[in-house]
Amino acid sequence: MIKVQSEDFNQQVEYNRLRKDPSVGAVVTFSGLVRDINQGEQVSTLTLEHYPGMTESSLAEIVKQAESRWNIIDCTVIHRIGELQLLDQIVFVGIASLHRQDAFAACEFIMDYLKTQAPFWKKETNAQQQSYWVDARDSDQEALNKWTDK
Amino acid sequence: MIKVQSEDFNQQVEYNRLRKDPSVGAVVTFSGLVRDINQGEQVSTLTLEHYPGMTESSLAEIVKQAESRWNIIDCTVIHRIGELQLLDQIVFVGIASLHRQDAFAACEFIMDYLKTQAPFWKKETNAQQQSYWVDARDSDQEALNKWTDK
Amino acid sequence: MIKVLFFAQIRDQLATSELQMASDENSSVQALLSNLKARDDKWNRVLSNTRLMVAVNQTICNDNVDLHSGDEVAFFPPVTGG
Amino acid sequence: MIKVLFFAQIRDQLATSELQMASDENSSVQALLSNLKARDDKWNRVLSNTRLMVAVNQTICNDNVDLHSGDEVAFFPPVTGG
Repeated sequence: MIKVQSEDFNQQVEYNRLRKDPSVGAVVTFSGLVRDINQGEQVSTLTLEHYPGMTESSLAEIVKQAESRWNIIDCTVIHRIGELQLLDQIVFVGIASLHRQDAFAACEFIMDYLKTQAPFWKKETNAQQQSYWVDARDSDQEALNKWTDK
Repeated sequence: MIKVQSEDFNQQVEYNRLRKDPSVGAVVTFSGLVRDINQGEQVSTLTLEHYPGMTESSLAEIVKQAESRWNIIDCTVIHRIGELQLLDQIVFVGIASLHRQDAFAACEFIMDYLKTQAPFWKKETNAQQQSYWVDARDSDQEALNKWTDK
Repeated sequence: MIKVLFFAQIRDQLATSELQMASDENSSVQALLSNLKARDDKWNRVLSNTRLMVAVNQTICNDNVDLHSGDEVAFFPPVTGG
Repeated sequence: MIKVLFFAQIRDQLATSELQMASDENSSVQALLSNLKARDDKWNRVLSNTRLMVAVNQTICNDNVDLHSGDEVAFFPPVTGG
């Protein structure tokens, strides 16, 4: 299931949905949250812009790639858009699988690709009410290497 | 926080506790569940035996190692003991960190070490009410290699 | 016609979110980019960013992709979601 | 005295969960194991399992560790929690 939405999501509801199938032995979840300090600035709000249409299709393509590489029973990706506050949930990726190795790898793979391939852009507002676009992190680009070396 | 208990745990409560600190940007959780089929047998109940005292100290040592290798803001490990039913939660590992790489690595590391170093033993009862001890999986032993090669 | 979209900093810097270009003079992403850069110094500078990303019909690609009438081309900076 | 504990299959197969051994004749895990195996065929067979794990004072170790009075030694099969 892939959702791009401005509303918040309930991590418990998503977790419970992923553990329903009796063959599931492992559930790994990732949640990304709005931090107080980013790239040295005190963050007050975060606004997420996206490319409607492409956002959904790029996430679907990333999930399809993960499903072709690992044995996944169920997968959920939720990404929020619009204005978020400190401590808010930004993104959720949850994987249900037979064994933990598949769940860990697929969850991290989806996050690494989402961070570099899905068309979302973050604009932060700091404590002085200045707004600026967040810079891409080189470490996110480097994180892809572990999936292509294999 | 490390807990060894017979009662169930609430994944939502644990998740919410991990995301409280405003510096947390990433939360990764692992949940292990009682599967319907294990090593080819239809499972009806699962009983977890442990070595009281050593269980807690071995989990504390594993968490300490993870904390020395990665930047972790908060960490929770809960392992259940006693008789469990199909779909029940067995184990929870949750990591809160600034960035996702630390959270993913620490969570998987703790599970890999827990699976091979913490004194828990599973006894399954199948649909015919036969009880047998679960065999250790070679893949769990092999999973340790990725942490020692580095 | 080709629909051209700009996102995030690129849109802010160009003060343009969308425009239409004739398809015959813009038969590849490279040709389209050259025509856009030729508009003025600002467009030339903004679209010369070496980290500029391009998507054709909502799929990330490089700039030697051919374009056809009805295609949607988007220019944007490195993505920062998640 | 040394406190000796057995868990899971090992305990089931020996029908013993705990016993005390004199510390002077059992000055290492190896010596203790030899004395236990000498009890009878069943003990010899069960404790000869190559995958047998040992913990001294609740820390996993190998069988050349020295033992002292008051130590707690545990024998168990490979763990299967999680």
